[in-house]
Parts: sequence; structure tokens; C-alpha cells
Amino acid sequence: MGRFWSILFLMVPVFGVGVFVWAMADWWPMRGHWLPENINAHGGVIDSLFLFILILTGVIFVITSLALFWFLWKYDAAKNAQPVTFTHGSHTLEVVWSILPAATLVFIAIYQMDAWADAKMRRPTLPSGELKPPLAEITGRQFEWRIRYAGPDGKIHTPDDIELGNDLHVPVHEEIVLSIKSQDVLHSFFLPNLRVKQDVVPGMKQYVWFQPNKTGVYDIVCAELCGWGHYKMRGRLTVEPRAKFEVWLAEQAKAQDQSEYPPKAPGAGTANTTAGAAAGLQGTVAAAP
Amino acid sequence: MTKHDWRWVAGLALLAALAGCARRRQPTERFDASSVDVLRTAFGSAVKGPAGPKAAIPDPDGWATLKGTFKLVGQPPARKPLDVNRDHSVCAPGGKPVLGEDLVIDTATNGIKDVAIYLIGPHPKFPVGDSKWEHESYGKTAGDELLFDQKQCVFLTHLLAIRSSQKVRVTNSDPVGHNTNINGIGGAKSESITVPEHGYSMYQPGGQSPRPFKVICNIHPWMGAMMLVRDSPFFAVSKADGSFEIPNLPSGVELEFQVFQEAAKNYKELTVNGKAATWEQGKFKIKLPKDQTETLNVEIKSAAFGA
Amino acid sequence: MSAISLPAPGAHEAHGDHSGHTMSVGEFVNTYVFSRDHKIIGLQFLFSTLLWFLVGGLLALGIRWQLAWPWSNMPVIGRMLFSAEGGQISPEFYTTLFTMHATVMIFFVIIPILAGAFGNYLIPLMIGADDMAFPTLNMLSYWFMWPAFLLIGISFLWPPYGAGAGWTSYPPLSAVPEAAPGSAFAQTLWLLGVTCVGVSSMLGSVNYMTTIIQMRAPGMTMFRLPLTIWAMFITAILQAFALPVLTAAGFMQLMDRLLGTGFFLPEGLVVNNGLAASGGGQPLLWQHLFWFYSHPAVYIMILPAMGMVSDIISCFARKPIFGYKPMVYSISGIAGLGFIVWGHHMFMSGMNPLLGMTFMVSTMMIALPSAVKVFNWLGTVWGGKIQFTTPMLFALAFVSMFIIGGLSGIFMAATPVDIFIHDTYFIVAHFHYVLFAGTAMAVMGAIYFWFPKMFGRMMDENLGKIHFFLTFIFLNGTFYTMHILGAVGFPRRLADPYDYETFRHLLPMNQFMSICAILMVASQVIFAYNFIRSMFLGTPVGRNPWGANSLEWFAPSPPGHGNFDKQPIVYRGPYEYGSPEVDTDNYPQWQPPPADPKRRYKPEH
Amino acid sequence: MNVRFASLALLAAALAVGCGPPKVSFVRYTTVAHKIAQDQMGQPEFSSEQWRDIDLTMAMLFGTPDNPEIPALEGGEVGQMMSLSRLKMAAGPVGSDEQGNPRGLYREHCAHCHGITGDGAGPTAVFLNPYPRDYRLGLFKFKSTPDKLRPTHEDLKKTVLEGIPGTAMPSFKLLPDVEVEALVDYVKYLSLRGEVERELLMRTSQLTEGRLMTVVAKAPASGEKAAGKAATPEEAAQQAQLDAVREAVKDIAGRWKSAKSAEVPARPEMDEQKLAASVARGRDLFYGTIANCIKCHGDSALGDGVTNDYEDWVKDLYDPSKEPKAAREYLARGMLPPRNARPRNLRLGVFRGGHRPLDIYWRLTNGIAGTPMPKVLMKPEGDPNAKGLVPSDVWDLVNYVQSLAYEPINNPLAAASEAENLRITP
Repeated sequence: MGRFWSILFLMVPVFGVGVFVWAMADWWPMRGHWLPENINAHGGVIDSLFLFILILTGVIFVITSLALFWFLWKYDAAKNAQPVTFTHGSHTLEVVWSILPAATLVFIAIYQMDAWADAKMRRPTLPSGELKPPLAEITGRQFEWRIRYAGPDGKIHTPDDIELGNDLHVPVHEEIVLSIKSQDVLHSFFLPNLRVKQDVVPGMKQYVWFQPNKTGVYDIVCAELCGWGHYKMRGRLTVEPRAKFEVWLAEQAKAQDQSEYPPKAPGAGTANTTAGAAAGLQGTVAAAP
Repeated sequence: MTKHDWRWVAGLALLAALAGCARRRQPTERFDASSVDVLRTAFGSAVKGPAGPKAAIPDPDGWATLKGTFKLVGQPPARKPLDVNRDHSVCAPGGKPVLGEDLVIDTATNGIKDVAIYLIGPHPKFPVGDSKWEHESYGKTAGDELLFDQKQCVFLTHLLAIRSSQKVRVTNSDPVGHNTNINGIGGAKSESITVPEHGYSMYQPGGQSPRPFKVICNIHPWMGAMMLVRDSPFFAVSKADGSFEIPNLPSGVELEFQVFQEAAKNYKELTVNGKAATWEQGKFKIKLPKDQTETLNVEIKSAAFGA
Repeated sequence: MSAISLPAPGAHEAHGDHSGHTMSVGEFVNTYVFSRDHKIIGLQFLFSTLLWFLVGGLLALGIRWQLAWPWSNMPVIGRMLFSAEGGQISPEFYTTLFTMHATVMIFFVIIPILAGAFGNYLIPLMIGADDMAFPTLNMLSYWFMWPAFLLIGISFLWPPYGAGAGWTSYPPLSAVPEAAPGSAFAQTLWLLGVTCVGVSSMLGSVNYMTTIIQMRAPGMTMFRLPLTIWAMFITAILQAFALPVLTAAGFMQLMDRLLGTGFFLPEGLVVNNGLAASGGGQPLLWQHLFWFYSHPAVYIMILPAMGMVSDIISCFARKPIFGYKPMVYSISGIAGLGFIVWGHHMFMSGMNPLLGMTFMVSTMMIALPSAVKVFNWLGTVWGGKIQFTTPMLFALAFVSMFIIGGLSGIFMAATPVDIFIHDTYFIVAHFHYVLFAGTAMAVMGAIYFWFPKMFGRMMDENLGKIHFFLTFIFLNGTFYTMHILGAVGFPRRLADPYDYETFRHLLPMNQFMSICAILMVASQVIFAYNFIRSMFLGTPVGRNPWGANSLEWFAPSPPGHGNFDKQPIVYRGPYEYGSPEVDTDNYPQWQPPPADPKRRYKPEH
Repeated sequence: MNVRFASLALLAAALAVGCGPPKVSFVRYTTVAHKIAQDQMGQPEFSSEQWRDIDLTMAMLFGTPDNPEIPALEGGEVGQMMSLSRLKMAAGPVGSDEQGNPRGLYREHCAHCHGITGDGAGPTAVFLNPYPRDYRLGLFKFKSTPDKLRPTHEDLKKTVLEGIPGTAMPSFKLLPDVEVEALVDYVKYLSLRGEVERELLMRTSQLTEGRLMTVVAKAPASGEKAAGKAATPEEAAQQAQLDAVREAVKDIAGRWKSAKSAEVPARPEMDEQKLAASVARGRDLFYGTIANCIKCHGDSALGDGVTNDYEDWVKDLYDPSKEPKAAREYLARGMLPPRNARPRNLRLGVFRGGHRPLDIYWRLTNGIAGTPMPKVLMKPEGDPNAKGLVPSDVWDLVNYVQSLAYEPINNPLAAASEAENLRITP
């Protein structure tokens, strides 16, 4: 039986590596079972780090697992005639296999500090060197994301704010800064395609930033348990060219300013709001805290 | 088998019970599915033309009057003081208690106030304007505007009966604002509206209500009144002495009336003109002789009011 | 009273006069219920935890059902639990499912089965003591589990059938009763229950430390202790130092909930239109306090397993453990570092990112001792004569699985990578590889290994091997694929992840996992059958069926009251297999060295 | 020993059969039934025969949760309200049909709060504040129609799309339009169903013989009908019964058909000062006795005026303030523990019915159905000295209400409570 069991343990690295290779190669039935497309200019480093660690650990995994298999195969009591090697260990070996991993691990740690700082500490700045103000304020509550854009006056938290639920639009190819907070319990603002995740904590204002470089529609996920409706906190992120974005924003401003029923014929008396919203948007970029 | 085995079985049964198999279920349909299909086809394909022999309603031969009194027999239940919790200066000047009006007995005559009596048959839907059924005297008042006032946080009319064609002028004679929340049922429209101090609003019911419904004020939750809206003009509300009168009723045909009193639990133990009677759900049938005045002296035992 | 007429196991070996007559109720209660005998207490722990293991497993199946066939009626038990909505799992019940699964598995299974069951049973036997230092304290440590069992058991009775804020019960979700269905009464019960578990472990750990320090047999020096005992010793220390923090935090949360204090609740919080919270607190404080205990707890949940695996491997490789002292040092190292890495659970929590950096370094460091241990196990297997018995297979499975679990931990330790995989199925895969594929496998091995000592009978080897094979296959089918889900960013704790475009296509994979999970639980039936059957019908064995070295095999099987019929004297370490000093391939600790000095073995250095 | 195995087998059977996945069915309108039975018939419950009639009629009209039907009126009133194909999409167990179209949307998204029957008492409901809507009354709070009139299709759709901020009702904006339409139709279906059941209960209680469906004729062979020969007395009697039901369904469906959004005159365009002035006027109105807002919303608009009132669907059953004990009998019949209807705290800037000026105007001039919130008194035409508001006054109120959230006094601790987490910048 020893042979059989050794093979069983050989299967561990074989399948272990196989599954990952299969997934990375995107073969059926594991289509799309890998890192979702990254559309964040700063997200690539996270993916490469992931792969780097994957390869490193993969190698160690394969070596150790194969070693285990080989020892089992070779020293199976049923097949192995020579007496056991009576040893209590080897000092040198111990030292070697303490130093090597230690060195590697420290290296990994140091190697990543910069990426971490970029993602969580170095908030983008305006040409003037001041911190870039947020494009929108996102408030998590049970169970939706409330999204606030500055209205025509360019300031958030004024009566003319544009307030939406679960529907976030951002211009492409720009450093986007979002202010995120929570109204009730912990939530986590997770953008899988942008490699952005940050728990939002009630009573704490935080910022996330990213630079989308591809237009499209993506998911906003809540990644921290926030109650029975946790799974319902699905938001939609739309990345679109600046021009389209501003038109959209103007439409929202108009839509939420609707003050007549049945509504006026389209076009009539909307110019001012449109202009206002657009101007306000410039305002958000210009205004500094 | 031994005692021990029984314990084992009992244990399992208990387990099953705990597991929830023994939980009470919501009651569900109990009928044979086939009849559903039968009915559905029948419902879809309505028989055109006269659906079977309908009992034709004979026409009245003239007019008569119905009058009478409602009196209480036995100890009248005490009126409960209401919980006046705001605007005391206006609603309870001098802190005098405000008493509930769901059952008001006239101490002198034992008359019961605010008993509604209204026509519900033979026509399921009253033929409004049909001169055979509606006396021309009622034509003049068809479009009248009735007053529904409130003073010191009390609706001055506790039970207002009107015709669906009439209007109500809801006024507020208090120096505080009220909101009049009319919970119309059936055809009668519901409407909750703020009535400013010494202001008024108009209420048009639009349709009739099968029975009287509540009118309240949410700002002063203890305030309550009732309203009855009928297509037919044949209704009355007993005065403080319990008396009522409905003139010019169609005579010579069997009429069906409905009696309603807010606090009444049932109308089973009555004496009508001295004879014991029972009005199931407050309904009774009566045929009035032409050009006569029929009198109904109704005595209700205080038991009927849960006293 | 048929149950009572059983003779006390082992009692007749100690003093045979018992075996004849059936004992009185009083005697029965003293011997089996409120027993002060560490072996009985150990068995009590073992049986209770195995029962809860079943409960936890079923809860897990509930989770897997919802993930594989969302919102579809649950077969058989659907009607019992949620007839209200036609057999569907309601979202709040789903939160309860994973909360209670984790709670039961961690607090009612892993911790008590390692420290409680095996700690109790093995410590006195392995160090050659006749019982624990404080038998009554020991009894209490078991009976303090019962309030916990009851409190948390009660919360299963009313909707939503248990606490629902996750086993980490982060405030404000857990601290505001209106915040979540499970956060009302059930959460209070949960906190009280966990406190009782804490008290129980605290009593146990004090007892273990004293016993190990004070009551070793003559000749049993610290460095002659089996690694199991070392692990138990370090674990006891960990518990003694980490637990008070959790208990304190638990009480603070209780006060926030019941007395309106504001330790964890920030200003101006209104949840679910309930009453405004008192405010002035900080939600992150709970996370720090909680993880200050719960990270060491992770090692409380793995170290004893490592110890037992070392013993089993060395025994069936018929070869001394490779690097005994490094093993001891790495256990201590893990324990030490375990206190300064809690922050790696909070990289995304909004904690100051600078702290993240420091915690990343310390976390990377803690991988080191684990690596050393793995290498030593490989070294032990190398050049031995491996007997593929069931316990050995489980022990080897532990090593092989722990390699995966350990390595996948490095991903989370790397803060930038953690940004993406935090709270995804990657972390779920990681801790299931450590705790289920790791600890649970080790526990299985330990049960097969020490069963003859506990009951004087062997478990069926063939059934055992089938059980091992199925479990091994299906657990990998269930948990390995979770890494892949994690790579897609598939979040934990979502009742219906397929709402999201990003994850919609992962349904088939989840169905595959769920089927594996169901089969895995099903194959435990074999184990249950084997376990119960062998207790009564297994082949009887002598004192040392495996030919092992450590002291417990010197006692009769099962040991009577007072454990040893002859005073054991210890001459050497527990791993002297294949020693040239003797002709047998094992060389028990109690066996005197050969008279002839020429035969004495001289180490090279 | 074999007794044990026998009983084990028994238990297994019980589990498999007795406790298998339950048959999903609409639950009866027990609370209202109890109320009606007490008031109209002076007995605690409807008899089982009466219930059988009701169940039968309801099944005939509306089918089952898995297989909904639209009441077939010749006029097709109901057919215009909702489409059967959409209903089938929303009804039934979660899954998809052969073509892969979704099925059971209602049970996937709504049922766990609003309940299979739409009684607002799903398993999650009891944990929510406010409780989910009970469709069976046909009353909806946030709509464009005045008073207690039925909402329009668009009103319901808006609620489904936008959700209701400040409550547990989430937004379903991200669902495909066809699915949203299906859900809206299904909500109407459940609402209609509930209203009809309520009406049938009432009628049953009024009937002298107390039975709704005494005769069920056999299905006429198509041949006879074609021959157009006179209906048998049995059929005639049946038709008479059905006519009554038809009438009930007709006028209930009629209410839905007649639903029409109230018109809103355009808000006057304003610049800064004009707006400020308007807000000031609005403030006066808010505290004045014509609009009389402070009475309930409180002197500082924190919603602390009248906080002990209840919503109509509670008061329909019993009066919690007068007879709190009566709660027991209704709780036993599935009523959720009643909560006070609290006036909105206007300083949070959360408007459940939508924050567009239009929405707020509608709230003011339509009232909120089923709640203590009345509509404001508009100045009656042709009576210059009568009290009341004109549209511009209402707009002033709207402006004031919208401005309330931004008064600095609201959140003196804003700065303190939102200390920004430390960030290092280069």
C-alpha cells in the first residue's frame, strides 16, 4: 500500500499546480477563473506582486511536496531494507533552512512597502502640490452606496449636491480621488477591477484613489459584512470619457431638479443647469481643501 | 419488547418534534382543484343576457314616514375621559376632563344619541332620482353643503350622515390647527387634510359608504367622529333624546334598514314597540303602509354595549 | 439503568473489586459525570466536541447549499427551518449560518478538542503523573463549557437562529441590537457563551502549566518532554496571556449593548432607524482587542496539532524526530511572534497604513518557524522505515496540507496583495487549509493513534484508510478551488454573490465545491461507525500496540484510576527509535539503558 | 434492537415526507378576517366552509404562487393592469426556464421581506424598521396620486428602481428593465389579490346565508354553449355568485385603472436672494397654522412632535393606544408588533419618497397615504378670504424643507466625528 499512498501525496503538487495553470491558461471549464481584468493604472503592481509570490511559493510548494513524496516512496517500510538512519538532526541544516526563508521573507516584505505606500498613503496631488479634492463622496449604509457629486457650486454638502444611489460615474485616464465614509456599520468599498479595497468605518473619513484607463461598466462590491443585506450592496461603476461624464452629470443635475409634472418638453430651460453642473465639476477639481 | 426500547422511540419522537416537524403550519386551501378550473371557465365565459330569473322588485305605492326613539335599558356605562395630551389651554380649558362620545345617554330620557338608521334594501344600489323611489322633496337638498365643525378639539357633530351628492364644509373654530383625517370606505373618498385655525376645507365624498367610518385628527389623537355617506336620502341619526324621523319613505314595499351605533356590540336583545326582537347585524325589514307614520320605539339593553 | 451497569473502564485494572457489581448512581455520577479523573474529563471533552463537530459540519453544508443553489428550496430540513418562505434560506439566516459555523468550529470543536480532550488525556500520562495538579479545577474547566453549549444552543431556537455578525462580531454591527437580525438577543447569548469558553480554557491552561512544571516523573527533564507536551505547554501560556483581553473586550461589547456605554460606537450613529447610539467610541478598538486574542488563538488551534503530528510521524517513521530542540524553539518562536502580528487581520480596516507596514514584517517573520517545522518533519521522514498506518496517513496529510496553508498565508501577509484578496475566498481557503486540512486531520490522526490507549481496543485499520482516502480527496476538492475563487475576488459572506456580474460565472465551480463538501461530510459516517463500533467490538490490545516510546504506553490500556501501576522512571527522550543501544526498533523512555557500557550510544558531536 | 431500527426508519420517513420542502402557497388574510368576523358576525373566526369558499374563489381568480392567473373579466380591466407573461417571470421558484429567461424574481429579490403573499411579513420583515409594505391594502406611501388613491405604474417602478432611502428597501436599478417591469406587475398582482380577498371577506360576512360559493356547476361541454341553449338553474345560480365576485374585482381593478398623477406647477426660477427669501417664507409657513408642520415634525423639525401615533393598517385592526391588550389576538394571527409612526426628522436630508422638488411637492399636496401625514390645505377657488396655500407657498415650503438639512446647526460635531485617518503625503 505504501506505493499507493506515496502516489496519493504526489498528486497534491500535480493537481495543485495543475489547477492554477488551468485557471491562468483560461481553459474550459475554468474560463475567467483568474484575476479579473485590471483597469487601474496603479493596479498592475498588485497583480505582478501576486504572481511573483505565487511563483515563489509555488516553487517551494512543489519542492517540499515532491520531497515528501520521494521520502515516502523510498523509505516505505515494506520496500526499504536498510536500517533507519539514526540521527537527531543537523545543526548546519537547521541554520541553513532558517536563514534562507528569513532572507526571502524579509525581502518580500521590504520589496512591497512602496506599492503599499502608493495605494494607501500617497494621495494624488494637484499641480499646485495640494492634495487632490475628492470627485465624489460615497457613503455606505445598509444596504446601498449613496453617492454625492458637487452641484453647480462645486462644493459637496450644499443643497445643490447631486445625490445618487449605487451609480458611480468617473472620467477615464484621470487620477480619481473618492472620499468614502459610512453612516451606520462597517462596509468595505471594493472595486475588483481597480484593485481597490478599503473598509469604511463610521465616524472616520477616508480616501481611495485610482486611475482607470479603460472605459466600461464595472462592479462596486461590499466586502465587509454589514448585515442581512450585505449581498444586496451592489454598486455600478461606469468609466467614460470626460465629455460624456459631464453630460451625464448635467443630466443627473437636471433630473433631480425636476419640479414640474407633467415634465416640460425636453430642451426647454435646461441650459442653465447643464452649464451649472459642468462649471461645478470644474469647481471640484479646482477647489482645494 | 422492553421498556427500554419504548424510551428510545419516545426519544426519537421528541427529537422529531424539536426538529420542527410538529410546528403549526399556515392553513392552506381545502377544496378539490377540479372545481377551480370549472369556476375559472365559468368566470371567463359569463352567460350573456339575463343570468337566471332575478326577483323583480315591486314599485312603491306612495309615501310614508318612519319615526321613533332609541332608548337604553339598564345602567348606562360611564363615559371614559379622553387622554388630552397637548394644547390643553384650547382643548381642555380649566383642565376639565373631556369625555368620550362613542355612547352618550340622555340622563332624562335615557335616549341614545348618534344611532344611525339607514336604508339598505330592497335595491342593492338605490335608484337615485327615480321619482317612484325618491320623493321630490329630497331633490332640493341633493346638492346641499353641510357643516362639520370642531371646537375645543371636539367634533361638534359626532356622527354626520350625508348623501353622496352633498358636500361637507369642514371648519375649525379653534385657535389651533387641526388635521381632519376622513377614512372613507367603499365609494366614499378618504382624505386627510390640515384645517388651519378658523379656516375650512371642503370634502366631497363622491360615492356612498356601506357603513359609517371614522374621522380623526392626528394632531390631537383623542379626537374622533364618524361619517356616513349614502346614495339614498333615507337615513337619520338619533338626537340627544334618542328620537329620529325619516319622512317620505317609499311605502307598500318591504324596505330593509340598517342600524348602527358606534359602541354597540350587537343588536340581539331589543324590544321594539314593547315586543322582544333581534336585528341580526343591526338589519331589519319593514313594510310601511301608505301615508302613515310608523313609529319604532326601540329599547336596547345596556348589555349590548358591553356594560 | 442499563447504561450504568457498564463496568468503569480501567477501574478494574486499578482495583479489580469494582468489576463485579454494578455501581450505584452516586458512584456512576462521580466516576463518569462529575469526574475528577483527567482521562474521563478528556473523554467528556472528546465526545462533546465530536458532537459539536457534527453540528458545525451541517451548518457548513447549509452555507454550501446556498452558494451552489441560491434561493432554491432546501431538501428535507428546509421545511423545519424556514417553512415561512417555502424552504428558502433567508439572507439573515445565511449570516447566522456562517457565524455559527465558525463559532461552533472554533470555540466548541478545535480549541476544546486539542487543549481539552487531548491535553487532558495525554499530559499526565505523557509526563508520568497520576493526574492533573488540580483535579477539581480540571473538572470545572469541562463543566464551564456547558453554560456556553446551552447559551449558544438556545440561540438556535428563535429566528434568526443565532448570532449573525460573523464570528469576529465587529461592532457597530454586533454592538447595536437593531443593526442585524442576529445582533439582538442572540448576540448577547453569543458573547456570554464565548466568555464561558474563555473561563474554561483559562482554568485548563493554569492547570496544564502547573502540571507540566511540577508533576513530571523522575528523570523527565523539560527536554525529554514529547513535543505534544511542549506544544500543550506553550499553548497554555498563550491562552493564559491572550484570553483576558478577549474576555475584557467581550464585556465591553456587552456593556455597549446592554448598559449604553460607547466603547466601540462612534458619534451620531443611527442604524436601522433605531435609537441613536451613545457614541464617542471607536469601532477599530474592538478589532485590535479581538485579534490580540484571536491571532494567538490561531496558534492555540494549530500548535498542539503540530506536537501530536511530530509524535505520530516519529513513531511511524521508526526514527528520532529531526531537530528536537529546533522544534521546541520554533514552537516558542511562533508563540512569541504570535503576540505581535494581530494587525495583519486589519490591513484594510482603516488602521493607520504605517502600522500595516510593521505588521507585514512581523507577519512575514512568523512564517519562518513554521517553515523550520515543515523541514524538520521532512527530515524525520527521510531515511526512516515508514509504516503507512491510518494515524501516519493523517499526520502526513497534515504536513502536506500545512505546506499549502502556510504558503497561502504569505499572500495575505503581503499588504498590497491583501488589498485585492482581503475578505475574499482566498483567505477562506487559507484558514480552512490550516484549520481543517491541518488541525482536523491531525486530530483525526491523534484519535486513531491514541484510541487504543483510551479504550483498550484498536480502531479498524481498513475502514480508517477508506475514511482517510475519501476525506483527503474531498477536502481538497472543496477547499483548494477556493484559492481560485479568491483570485477572482469572490467575497466571503455574500448570500448571493451571483448578483455581481464579476462573479456570476463562478456558479458551476461553487456547485462542484458543494458536492465535494457534501461527500466529505458524508464520508465522516465511516469514521463515526468505526469509532463507535471499535469502542465495544474492536480487537483488544496490550499496553503498547504501536511500539511507541513515550510514557503513556507504559500505562495499561485503558489506564486505571491513577494511571500507572508501576512508578515510571525516565531515562531518555521520547524519540529514540531505531537506537543502536537496543535490538528493538523502539527504545521506550522507561526502559533502563543497557548494563554493558560498550553498547552505550555516543553522539558524533 | 429491531424496534430501534424500525423507529429510526420511521423518523427518516417523517423527515423525508413530513418535513420535505413545503408546498408554497398564499397565506390567508387572517388578521383582517378576525377583525371582520368580530365586527360583522360577532364571532372570532370565519367558519371553515366560509374559508373554503374564499380560498376557492381566490384560487379561481389568482391561481397559486407558482402559477399565477389574471382574473378574466370581459372588460379585461385587470389584463390592462398587468401582463401574465411578466407575472410568470416574477412568480414561482427561483431559476430560469428552457430559454434561460429568469423565473421566480419575486422570491429571489422580494419574498424574504415582503412575504410570498405580499403581506409584508416575510422572515426578514420583523427585523426591519420600518416594516416592509403590506401590499394587500393597496396603500402605498410614496406616489404621485393624492390621498389613498392607488399609485401609478411609474410610482411603483420608481420605488423599485430607486429604493427608499432611509429604509431597508434597496435600489434595484441594476436589474434589467424587463425584470423590474415584471416585479412591478407582480406587486400590483399581489396588491390586487389582497384587496379582493379583503373585499370577499367583507361580503361573505354580509351575506345572510354567509356562503360565497354554494354551487359549483359542472363544466359545460363546449357543444352545449355553442348551441346557446339556456343556462341550467345550477349554472344560473353559479353565474349569480360569480357576478357578485366580478363586481367586486371590477371596482377594485377600477381604482387601479383610475390612478393618475397629480399635476405640479413649475417651481418659480430663483436666484440666491430670491431663494433665501422663499426659504424664509417657507419657514414661516412651516411654523404657521395653515401648513401646521411643527405640530408633528416638532419645533425644530427633528420629527419629535407627535410620536405616539400609529399607521392606518394598525388602527384598522385595533387602537393600540386605547386597547393595547387586543394586540395579542392579532399578533397570534401574524401581525408584526406595531410600531409608532414617527414624523420624519427633516434635518437628516433623507427623503424616503425621493428628494426631487417634485417629490416633496407631491408629499405636501398629496399627503402620505396610511400615515398621519395630511395634505396641506390649498386655497379654495372663488373664496379670496379663505385660508389656504397657493402653489408658490408650497414651493416656499419645499425650498425650506430642502434647506433644513444644510443648516450648520444640524451637525456641530461634523468636524470632530469625521477625523480623517492619518495619511502621509510626499
